[in-house]
Order: sequence, then C-alpha cells, then structure tokens
Amino acid sequence: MIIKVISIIVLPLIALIIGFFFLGLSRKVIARIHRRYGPPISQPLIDVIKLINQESISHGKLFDMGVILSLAGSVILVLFIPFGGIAPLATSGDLLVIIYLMLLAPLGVALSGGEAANPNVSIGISRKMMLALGYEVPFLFSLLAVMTWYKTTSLVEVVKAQQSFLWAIFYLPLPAVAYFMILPAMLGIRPFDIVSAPQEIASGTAVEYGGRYLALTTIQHAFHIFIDIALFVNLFLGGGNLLTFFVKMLVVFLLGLFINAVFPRLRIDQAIKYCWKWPAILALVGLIIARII
Amino acid sequence: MKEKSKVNGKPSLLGPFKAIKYLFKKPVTLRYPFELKEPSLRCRGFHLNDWDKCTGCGNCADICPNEAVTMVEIPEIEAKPGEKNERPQIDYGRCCFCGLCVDICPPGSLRLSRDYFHIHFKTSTFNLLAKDEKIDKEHFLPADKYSVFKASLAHRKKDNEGFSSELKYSLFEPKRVSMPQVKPEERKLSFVEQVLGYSKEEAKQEASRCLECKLCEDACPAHLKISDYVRAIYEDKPDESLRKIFEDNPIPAICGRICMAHCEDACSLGKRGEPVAVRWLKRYASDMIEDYKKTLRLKPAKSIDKKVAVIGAGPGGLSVAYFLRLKGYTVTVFDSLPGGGGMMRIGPPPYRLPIESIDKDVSHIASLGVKFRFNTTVGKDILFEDIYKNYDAIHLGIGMTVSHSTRVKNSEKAYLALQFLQENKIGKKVKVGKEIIVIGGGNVAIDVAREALRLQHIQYPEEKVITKTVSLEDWDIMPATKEEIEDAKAEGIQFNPGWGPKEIKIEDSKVKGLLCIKVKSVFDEQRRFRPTFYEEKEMFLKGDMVIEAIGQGPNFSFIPKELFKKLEFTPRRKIKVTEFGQTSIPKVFAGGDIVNLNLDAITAIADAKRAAEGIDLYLKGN
Amino acid sequence: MRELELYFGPQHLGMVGNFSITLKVEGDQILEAHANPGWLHRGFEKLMEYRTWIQNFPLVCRINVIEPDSMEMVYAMAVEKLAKIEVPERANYIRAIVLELSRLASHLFGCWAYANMLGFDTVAQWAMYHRDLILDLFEQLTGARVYHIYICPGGVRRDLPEGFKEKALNTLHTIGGCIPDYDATFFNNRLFYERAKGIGKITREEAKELGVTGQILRATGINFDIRKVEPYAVYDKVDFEIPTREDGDAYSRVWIIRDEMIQSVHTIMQCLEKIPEGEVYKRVPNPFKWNIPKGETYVRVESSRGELGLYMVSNGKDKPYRVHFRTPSYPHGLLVLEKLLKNASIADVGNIMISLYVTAPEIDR
Amino acid sequence: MNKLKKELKSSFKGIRTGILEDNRLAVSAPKDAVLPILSFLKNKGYEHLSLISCVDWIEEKELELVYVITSYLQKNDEYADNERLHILLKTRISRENPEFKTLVPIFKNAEPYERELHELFGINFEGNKRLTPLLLERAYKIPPFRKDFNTREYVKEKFDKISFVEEKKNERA
Amino acid sequence: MDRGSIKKWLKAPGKMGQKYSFWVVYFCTGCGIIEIPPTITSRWDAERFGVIPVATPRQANLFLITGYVSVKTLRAIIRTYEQMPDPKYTVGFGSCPINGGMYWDSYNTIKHLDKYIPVDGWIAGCMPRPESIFIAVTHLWTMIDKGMATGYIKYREKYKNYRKNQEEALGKLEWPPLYPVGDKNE
Repeated sequence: MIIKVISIIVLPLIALIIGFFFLGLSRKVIARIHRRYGPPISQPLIDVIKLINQESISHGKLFDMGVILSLAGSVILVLFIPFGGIAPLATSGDLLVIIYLMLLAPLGVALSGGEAANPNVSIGISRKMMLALGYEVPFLFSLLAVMTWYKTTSLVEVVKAQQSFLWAIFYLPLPAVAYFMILPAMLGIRPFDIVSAPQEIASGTAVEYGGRYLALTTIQHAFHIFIDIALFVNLFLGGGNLLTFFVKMLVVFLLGLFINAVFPRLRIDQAIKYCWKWPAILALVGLIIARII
Repeated sequence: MKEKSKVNGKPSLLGPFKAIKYLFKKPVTLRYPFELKEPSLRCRGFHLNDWDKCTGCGNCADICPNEAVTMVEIPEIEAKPGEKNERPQIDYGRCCFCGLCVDICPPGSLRLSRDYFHIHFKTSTFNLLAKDEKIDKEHFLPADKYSVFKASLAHRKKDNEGFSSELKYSLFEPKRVSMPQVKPEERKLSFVEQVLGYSKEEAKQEASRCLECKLCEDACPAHLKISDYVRAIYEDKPDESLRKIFEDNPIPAICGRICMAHCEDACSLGKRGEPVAVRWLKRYASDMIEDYKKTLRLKPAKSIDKKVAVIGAGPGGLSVAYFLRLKGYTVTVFDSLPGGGGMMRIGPPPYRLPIESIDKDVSHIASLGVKFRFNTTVGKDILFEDIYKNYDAIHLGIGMTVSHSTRVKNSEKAYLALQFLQENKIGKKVKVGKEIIVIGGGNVAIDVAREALRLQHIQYPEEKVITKTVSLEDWDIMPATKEEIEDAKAEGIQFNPGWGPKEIKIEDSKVKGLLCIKVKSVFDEQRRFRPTFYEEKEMFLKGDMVIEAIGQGPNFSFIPKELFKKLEFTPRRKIKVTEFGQTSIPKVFAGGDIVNLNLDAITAIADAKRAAEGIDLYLKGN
Repeated sequence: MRELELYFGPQHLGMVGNFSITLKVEGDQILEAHANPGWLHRGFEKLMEYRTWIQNFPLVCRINVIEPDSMEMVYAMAVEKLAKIEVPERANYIRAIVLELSRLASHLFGCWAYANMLGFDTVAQWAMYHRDLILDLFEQLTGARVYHIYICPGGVRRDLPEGFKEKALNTLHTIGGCIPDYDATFFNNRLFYERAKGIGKITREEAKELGVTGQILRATGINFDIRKVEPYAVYDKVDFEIPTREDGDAYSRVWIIRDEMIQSVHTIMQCLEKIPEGEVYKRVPNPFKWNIPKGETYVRVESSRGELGLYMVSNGKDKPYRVHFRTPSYPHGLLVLEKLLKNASIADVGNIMISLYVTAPEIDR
Repeated sequence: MNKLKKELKSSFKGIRTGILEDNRLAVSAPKDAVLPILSFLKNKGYEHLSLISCVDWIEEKELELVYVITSYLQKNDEYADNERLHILLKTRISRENPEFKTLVPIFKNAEPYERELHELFGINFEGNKRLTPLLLERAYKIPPFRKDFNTREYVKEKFDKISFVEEKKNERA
Repeated sequence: MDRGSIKKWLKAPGKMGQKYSFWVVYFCTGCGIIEIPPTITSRWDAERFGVIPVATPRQANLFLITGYVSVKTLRAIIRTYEQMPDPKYTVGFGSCPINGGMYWDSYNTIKHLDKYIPVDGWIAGCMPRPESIFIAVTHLWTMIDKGMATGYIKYREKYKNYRKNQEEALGKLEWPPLYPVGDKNE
C-alpha cells in the first residue's frame, strides 16, 4: 500500500523532470540543426522560475480555473500510464479512461480562453478543437487495433503481454506507424503547431497568459509530452524496466523532433486532410488485420 | 555548384530530412563575448581626434547632416592667430557614423576608431569630446587591460584606428588651381610681371575650394572678410567682393601682389594640401574692375571741419587717409616721393608690383577728396612744427627708409639696397657688374638679387652673368618667404647661407670680391640678433659689385628735439603706442613698420585702421 | 458565424518593418482587408529639402533598411545626371558588385522572413547566417554592416581593400554550395509546396493594371527587368538572364528569388574577374558650395523588389528642390495585398504579405 | 522618340514638349488636356504609371503635378526602344484650392499616389473614393510637404517644449 | 556569466531567472529591426543567453525599442509597454531615441524617448551591431544585480508626468491610465 502512495507522489515528479529534460533537449537538438549552439538543457527550468516571479494579470476567476483544470487533467493522466515498473493507478483504469482524460487539457484551455476577450484566443481554441478532431480518428483506430489484438482494455495487461515475446510493433506495424505520424499533432510541434502559431495568431491560446499562468501551461505542456510518448512506448514498444523505458522514449522523441525541425507549418484544413488521409487509412487497415487474425 | 536553375524536381516529402546532417557538424555560431570578431580595417566607430593636428576650423561641424558635432572652447589650448582653441564634441544621440566629417577634415586629424560599444542608462554620457590616445591616457587602454564587458566611451582600446581620411577621396580639393606664370628663363630677361592673374573660370574654380571656416580671417592682422569676398567671386559678383574688401583694405591692387599672406599660412586646407590662393583672388577681384569709383561709389560722411595731416603715403598712411576721409575729415598726405605708395613704390621691383597698380589705388583714394602733397619731405620743404600747429591730428606713417650698412672694412664701396631699388624703379637704371654679391637673407635681399640678375641680362645680353647672395641665416631660418626663395633659385641665383661678410677686397679702387667667415649661431638664447662666427673658416667670393640688404631703420630726423624727447620707445626701438595708435604725445598717432614687428603692408593697414579709430575718438572726444 | 475585427497589427512576430492590416474576418475567411501604413513615416522628402547634396548622401540610404544600396545608387545616378558628372569605369564595376551583393543579402533576408512566417526556422537560420557572411564582406569593403554609405555621387567612396577578391569568392562559394541544401529543405519541400502553391495568385493583366514590378511581375511571365531594359552601371557588359515563371503565385515567386540568387552570384564573379584598374572617385565640387544647375530627372534602378525610381527637381541652389522616391513595394503593399487578401484564410495573411516582399519603410518613406 | 512627339503635338494643342535626356520626354499640358493625353498614351501601349508626384513652386504660387508613364515589355525576348521611353506629363494647378480629377478610371494603380498627395500636399482628387488618411497620424494645419511648412520650427514648438520626466534637467542641451 | 552558481539561484531565484531568460517582445519600431534577426539566428545566437523573441507583450520582460520612433508607433509602443508584466526592462537602440538621431528635424518622429516611457539602457550606434546587443544584455545583468534597472518602478511612481507628456505628444489617448492618475485638476 505504501509503495502505491509513494509511487503516486514520485511518478508525477519523474514525469515533470523527464518533460523538462525533453523540452530542453528539443531546443538543443533543433538549435544544432540550425547550425548553432542552443540554450543550456536547463533553460525551460530557468524560464519557469522567471515566469513564477513575474506579475501575472488575471482576467477573472474562470480564467484561473481553466488553467488549473488543464494542469490537473494532465497530472491525473500521468498516474494512469505505467512508467517501467511504477504503475500506481494503471491497474484500476484502462485505455478508455485515458482517452477520456485526454480531453480534459484542451477543455481547460478552452475554458480560460473564453474568458480572455482576445480574438486570437478564440481562433486558437477553434483550431485546437479542429486539430483534436483531426488526430482523434487515427488515434482511436490504433488504440482499438491494440485492444482487439490483445483482447484487453487494460494497459498493464498489454504491457505484460508484450514482455514475454515480441513487441506489439511487429504484430501491428500499421497502427504504430499511424500513431507515430500523428504524434507531432498530439504534441503540438512544428508541422501541426497551428494551435500556438506565434506568427499567425500571436501564440494562439497562450496570448493572454502572463507570469504564473504561463509557468503552469509550460508544466502542463511538459506533462503532455511525457504522456503521449509514454503511451506510445507502452502500447507498441512494451516498456521494460525504468532505464529501457526511458531510452525508448528518448528514441521516439528524437524521431518526432526531426520531423519538427524540417517541415513548415500546415494550414488547419490541410492538417486535418493530412491526418484523415494517411494515418487514418493505415490505422483502419491495421485494425481490420488485427480483427481477422 | 552551379547546376542549371531548372532543377524544379517534384517536391518530395523525404527530401528535407537531408538537413539532419547538420546535427553532427560543428555549429557556425561566433560565441561572442568569449570569441571576439575582428572589426574591419575601415570600420566606422567612435571618433578619434589628434589635437595637435586639429586646427579647430569647424568644417566637421558644418558638414554634419545631423548637427551632431559642436565646437567646444578648450581653455587650456592657447589660441594662436591661425588656430582657434575649439575642438569638436560629438553627440552620439545624433551621429549617424557616416564619416563625412572625416572626409572633410582638412588636416586629417579626425578619424573613426574600430570600437563601437557604448551602453549606459544615462543619455548625457553619449557626448564625446573626441580625443586621441596621445592626449587622453586613462580612457585608452592597451589590448591586455581592455575587456569587452566593460566596453564604453570611457573604456576604449588603444591604437584602434578604423576609417581615416585619404587625400584621394577627401571632399575638399587639396591642389590649387595652377596660376599661369612666366617661365623662369623668360622672366629673368625682362621686368614683365611674373604672375599673370587668374581667368574667370580659374578664379571661380579656386574660389569654390574655400570651405569658409574663417581661420584666415582670425590670422589676417587686418581681419579682412575673406570668406565673404571669396564667396562673392565664386558667385561671380566681383563688384560685391570688392566692396567686401574695401571695408578693411583700401589698397587691394597692392596687397593682391605683395602681401605676406598670413591668411594662406593659417588656411586649414594648407595643412595637407595647398591653401586657397587668397592673395591671388584679391588681386583678381581688383584687376577685374578698372574703375573702383564707378563700381563702389563710396561717399564720405558729412564733412567735419577738423584737419588731419598724414606724414608718409605708405600703406599705413594711405589707409588712415582713406578711413578718416570716409569719416568726413579733411586729410592731407605729405610724401617725399613723387607718387603714393611709400616703401611699396620703391621697394618691390616692377615684376612683383608694377607702378600702374599702385597708382590705381592711390588715384582712387585721391578721388575721394584726400589732398596729396608729393615731393615734399617734412623737415625740409615743410617744417614739422607748423604741421603740428595748424593740423588737429598728425599720423606718422613714415616706415623704414634708411638702409643699414654692415660697416665692414671699406663697406662704403658697397651699394645700399634701398638706393639700388629706388633708382631702378623710378630713377635711371644702375650700371651693374658681371658678378654681383648681395649680402642679406630677407625679402628685400631676394628682390635686390633678382633685380640685379635682370639688369645683368639686359646690360650684358650674351655673356655669362652670376648673382650670388650671402646670408647669415641658414636655410631653415632664412626670413624670406619660401615662395620667393624657390622663384629665385629657379632663376639661377646662387645662395651661400650661413656665411657672414668680413671684408670687401678692393684692388685699384675696384671691388674684387668679398671675404666671408662661417657663422656659428645667429641669435642668442633670448632670441636677440647676436651673431657669432668661426674665426678660422674663411671663403673668398669673387665679384665686381656688392649690395648690402641687411635691414632698414626709421629716420626721425625731421621731428624737433623737444617733441622727440617726449616720444617714448619700446625696448626693441619701436614707438610705444596705445592700442589706438596714440603715441605719448596726445596729438601724434603712429602706425606701420615704426610700430609693429611684422614689418609688412597688411600689419601697417591694420595699425592704420586702429589709428583712424583713435584719431576719430581723439578729435570727437575732447 | 459572427464577424470579427482582427488586427494583423504593427506588433507582430516575423513581420518585416511595421505595417498593420485590419481584417474583417468571418470564421477562417477574410472578407475585407485594409492596409494601414504610416508607422515608419519620417517625411524623408521634406528632410532632404533641408540638406545640401552631399549631406543627403548618408540620409538617402536610410529609407529602406533591407536594401540600402539601391537607394544610394539611384540618388547618385540622379545627382550625376543633373550635374553631368562622369563616373570612372572601375567605380561602375564596384557599384555593380555592391548592388548584386546587397540584392543577394536582401533575397536571403526575404527567405528568412518567408520561412519565419511559415514557422520554418531551419531555413530561416541558414539564410540569416549566409546573409551575415555577406554583411562581413560589406564591413570589409565599406566599414559598416548595414548602412554602407558607399556609393556616392561621383563614384565610390573607397577602393577595394586588398584581399577582398579572395574573401568575396570564397563567401560566394559557401553560399553557392548551400543552394542544394536550400533546394532540398525549402524550395522542394512537399509541405512548403502545399502551403505556397496557388496562394496569392495574380494574372498578367491584373499585374500590369496594378503597376506591379519585380519578381511578382516576372512570376506572371513578363521578363521586365530594368537591368536589361535600361542598363546602368555595368549590366550591359555582364551576361546574366532573367528568370521568369508562368503561374504568378507565391510558389513561383520564391522560385524566382532562388534563381535570381544564383544569377547574382554569377554576375558578382564575372564583375570580380573583369574589373579594370584605375580611379574610383571623381572629385565632386566643394560640398558647401555645390550648386547643381536647374533641371529635373527621373532615374530608376532594379532593386531586389522591383523598380525603384527617383524623381528629382533642382532649382540651381545647393539643396534639392523636390525629391520623390517611387519605391517598389508601394503598389505591392497597398493595392496588390488588399486584392489578394480578399477571401483568403487567416493563416495565409502573413504568407501572402511576405511572398509579396512588402517592406513597410518603403511605403511610408 | 520624336515620332511620338510629333503625334502628341498634332493630336493635342497647347502642349510644350522638351527632351530631358536620351529617353525622357517632358510634356507639359494644360489642366484639362491631361486625361485625354493619358488615355491616348495608354492605348498606344504605355500602360505602366510608375509615379504621380507634385512639386510645390511656391514663388509662382502653383503646384505642379507630374505623371511618369512608361510601358511594360510587349514582346518578351527583344527590348524595343519604345520600352525605354519615359513620358513626364506635367500640369500646373493653383496653390490656394488645389483641385484635380482622379485618374483611377484610366490607371487603377493611381489610387495610393493620389491618397498620399491628398494628405501631404492637400490636393483633393474628386472621384477617388478612398481619400482617407494614409500616412500621417494627426491633421496638420498646413499640409507638411508644402514649402511653407517649416519642419524645424514645428519640431521646436512641438517636441522640444515637452519637459523631461525628472533628474536629467541640467545637462541636456 | 554566473548562470551556473547554485548558491545565487537559491539566494535570489527571481533575479537570476530574469537575468537568464530575457523574452523580447518582437516589435520592430524602427529601422533597427535589421540587426535583431542576425542576433537571434545562427551566426550570433542570442538564445545561448536565453533571449527569445515572443509574440505577445504579456509573456515578455524585455522591450527593445529599435531605432527611431514615429508618432504613430509611439502610441503602439506605450500600449505594448503597459501590457507587459511587471519586472520589465526597455533598451533604446541606436542614436535616434536618445536625441533625435538623423531625423532630429522631422515632424513625425519623437526626439527623446525617455520623455514618454522609462528606458533602462541606451545603445550607441546607427544601427548598433549584434555585439552591442550582447553587451547590452550583459549590461542589463549587472544592472539587475545592482538593483538599478528600476525603469518600471519609476514608471509607476511618476506615471502622472509620463501620462502628461504622452498626451502632449499624441493628443487624446483612447485607453484609460494604467495607474490612478488622481484627478486631473490638482
């Protein structure tokens, strides 16, 4: 029992550290592709410390509630995803719960966005919803493919099933590729970072966030990165113990980063068309194959 | 690398991943505070100014499009006549680092350095009095003590000169418009005027060179309005430029030819290039207009019944007469020579100052109503006492008329310079020998030598003739102007500087030559004229004629004893005058060579101007 | 959907110069756009009437910050035409080199702006790095990075420093060498092709009607380039061709930029080979007393964005009487932009604007 | 070049033509002849209006409008000489109440130039629908680009009178 | 460059945080904007010191006023400056905001920027180079350490004078005063 309580506390911290590490690493790697020395790895931490000390202008209660809600959603989500050995609440919840909790973060942002009377934010939120619509379809198909293949909805069984022999990626290559193709959309990085496009709509939903709100959103973004990649590793790469799990996450993250570095931003309609065209078909075919065999 | 531009391949999805190769290459960033970038040799940063070369002319302040440069008075620099003690101060809240001030700077003292960092939270620190590492030791640090982190206007790197001015690309024209002159071979044969004067375009071209920095006006003893009359010539309005000259100088034709041109020594263009030919432009202005009276139409003021006597019609006398006449006084001028001009009439030979130009100026002053009494030497034809009695004020402008003699053994055989010049110019020509030796190193000596050379060529057209000069002073301290010495050398006159006359050798009452001894030093430590010689080193110069031109002295013989006793003198044997030219005798004023030390025409005119003020005050005052 | 009033305002990440557009937006569709310049207006022509000819020379290159040299060139040519000054041959070659280098720099800046507006940082960083190499060349040649104040009436202010030729050649080789990288990652990028194809399409008649010059006109197929029509400096002695495209949309405009970069690298190399010896600066009369005879002239130069013209009137005094700059992005920023923005999507506002290379200081002067 | 000159002279009366340089033709025409000349030039192939400028001749109390017209390339490959020709069409209008007809029906791209001249010189072009302010932020009594608007006095009495917030009172000149 | 010393982080995290992550509001007010891209891109790379351009004033804490300020832009500058959260620093770029620069006699540019908003640092140069911008960053570091970078506090205390100057230059301002200006008549 005590181990469960400790792991409930430890897992979010680990997720936070890994999230910040990934953020710092992403800025460093992208900088190296730009042929320059990027900022130190600990730069996101410095940014958060600075933002906490900055004066934050709030637009009323609902505005604050929205930000806290989205952060809370991400933290809970972290608890449901097994990270190597530690899986505090994973046994009680399963993939359906995760899908449901995935929606809390955009909801929180929408809530606070509505309060701030800035047109950019409303456009940002509409884009976020459309993008979510865009990548939910292939995401669900690939999850269904995994569930039907292993005939279970609980993540822990899926991970246990993969321990014994080959990982799921060799059985279900198509859903894995589909999931990987929409990973940038879920993370909100370059080809799909329409939501927070600084050039077009002045960093989208984060327009009104000053000091502490921005710190909370960065933390929420760090959690979000951890969640998506950990989910991918659990579903398709059968996360082993702590170290191998981290290495797999690192590899997946770096591959996603390369896509980010070399592609311009798509328009929202192109993004959705792209998400529905290739990844959706692959995931569907993978689902059918999983069904037949 | 130059494949054809039509490689418009189908845009691929996987192509861009080639960019990942840079992940493993060395980044190109220049990590600034730790790796420094070497600024280029022509970098345009903050200003450096070499204070000894800078003349404070203010051209950089005039050219600056943003009025960033202001001239600031610097008390500790002593203001010489040709240089102001102002230095440019640059306001970096206005400066656009264009470097125009560097290109216009005549002495080339203003330069831009290669450091350009100055960050401060107070805007008042953005003014910089441009200095150089020679003057400002503590702000300029050697390379090891200089650190980029503390970079500011007060913390700059030593010898860090960037954009500096080059004569080829300067905004001013360094070379002078060449004056058409008669060639040396031709001019030594006759007395034709050497300088032929500018044509209209040449004068406009030369006048366009003046940057109007007004340094020349401070240097000129008479403070002529030089930049105005040069601009008038540029806008080809010679009458307007003449009017500007006549405000300070009534005898432009004379001054245009023989002035010592202090202005050209002070001209800031002269520091690196050739100065603006101010004297020749004044001469051009006076030559262009034949009849001053018609163009200037100067009308004297309401006539006052006071009478003023002017003794000596030299430049000083003529100017006093002109100024007082304009103020309305009735002026009479006494001169022993047949015409006006005093020393100018007899001194400079015709190739430098022809008689017509003297008469042109004098006749204009006469036309204003000044009465001239020529051929009347005071003390002989008319006594000084009755002048003193029946004239309300007297101006002494008698100048130096007595030529000194070296009083060396049988020096009575030698000619004196002034007589020699006087006879040649207005009397009959003097019979000269084949080899002439001229003793002396000043302008008068050079005139005598060149005139003697011309006479030799006229009187012995084919034979070989030589003129030699012997002067105590060596090349560097020879008092004659550099220009004169060059012209004389071009005409073939031999110079023997640094030799003193010892004895004139005589054989059967004909001069055989001059025995000279080597000079050790000319001036003693208080710069007084006390020559010392090496007794043993001697040299014998063959020559059948000797002319002494070692300086002139005043002749006060015509003043009666009791008045002469009241006159006070300065230690250097000059008349002591107040700044209005009033001598110790209240009624008597004085000016010209007998008062000042420059011994040239323009200083005489300056004294005359002040004396005219003095006389006016004296007559109105009490 | 209710109608929104959106400000693509002066304060905007990635915008070149400060320029604001007020958009009437319905959902993601723009109904109507009004360009609102004037943020950078300094009244240049008024200031030039208060300064003498030489004092205007450092002022004139400040009009457009991205390509100051064509401004200096057009002012120098106008003054030389009015005052009938002949420029030595070597100065013409150096002027051509400086103009082509600044065209290369401004095209690279255009690439930075366009890639940055599309959120494509990798190419933006490379383009800026190569532009910085060119700025180092300029610093060697003229002493300053951005405002060179180098092409002055009467020639060029200083001669080439020694060792400039080798430095220039190896900078050009590095840039030339990177063009394949640009091709792979930027010009032939599928997503960029998606994003820029068919955006901001303008037909040949519309272009002619709106007084468009430069790449936008050449993108519609007319190869109108003032360097060929009215050769100035040494463009008649150097052979280079004018790239054109047919379909006049943003994608073809970018391709023209790419080809023009290669052409200007060629021209610089040819100029560096053929440069003769001799004088570089023919002395201009004294700056305080330089009265240019009465007259007027209209001179034009091909700047990196189109036809840059200067109408100058002098009335015999030492200051210009009236100066009027015809800047290339004046019609582009006001007419073409408003026309293209009608019923485009919000995401493409920046895309269209930067593909037209609208620079705000040129509009406001 | 002079072929065109003769044509212009024949078809319109009261215009004076002078050649500025090798390919610049200066034509000055009375006020009402401008629009017909422009449409005549347009269908002769000169359809690129590169600039409308205005010169304020303050001594003669007149504003002079200058239209610079040239042509695009007809055929792509060779550059016929008439492409290089520039026509500077000049007219004089009074300075007190400067009125002029708009050019938008003939040259669509004249609209921004007219807006700018309206704002900086005070000429109103009737028929131009969008004469709204373009560059300036506030209204000036005298339009700023006119010769009698002295910008240095304006700066002295407008900006230099505003005092600094505090401490830097003393040393700023 | 004391970014690494943990002791300083623990002692004053707020100061150290501000020092090593300047977020610059990307607003090109004048012609100085040409030197910002080279600074933030690969040749000079300001990101090494944590300097990143951000889109909205809400997130920024450093405001670079690059080059001359025309009257219309001043209105936008004041609004942007007032929207920025509190520990904010401004740096005046080039010679135009200091004393009018090249456009000292232009009717449409303001001459002394510090009459309208407080400025913590001025950089000399007509278009200061990227190196000067880095020196400005180090200058701001020392100012923050010494606690002298108090532009925003001065703005709050002396808001009445600033507001008066702004209204004198721009005429009626359409947004309400940021801090209570007290009644107009005293």
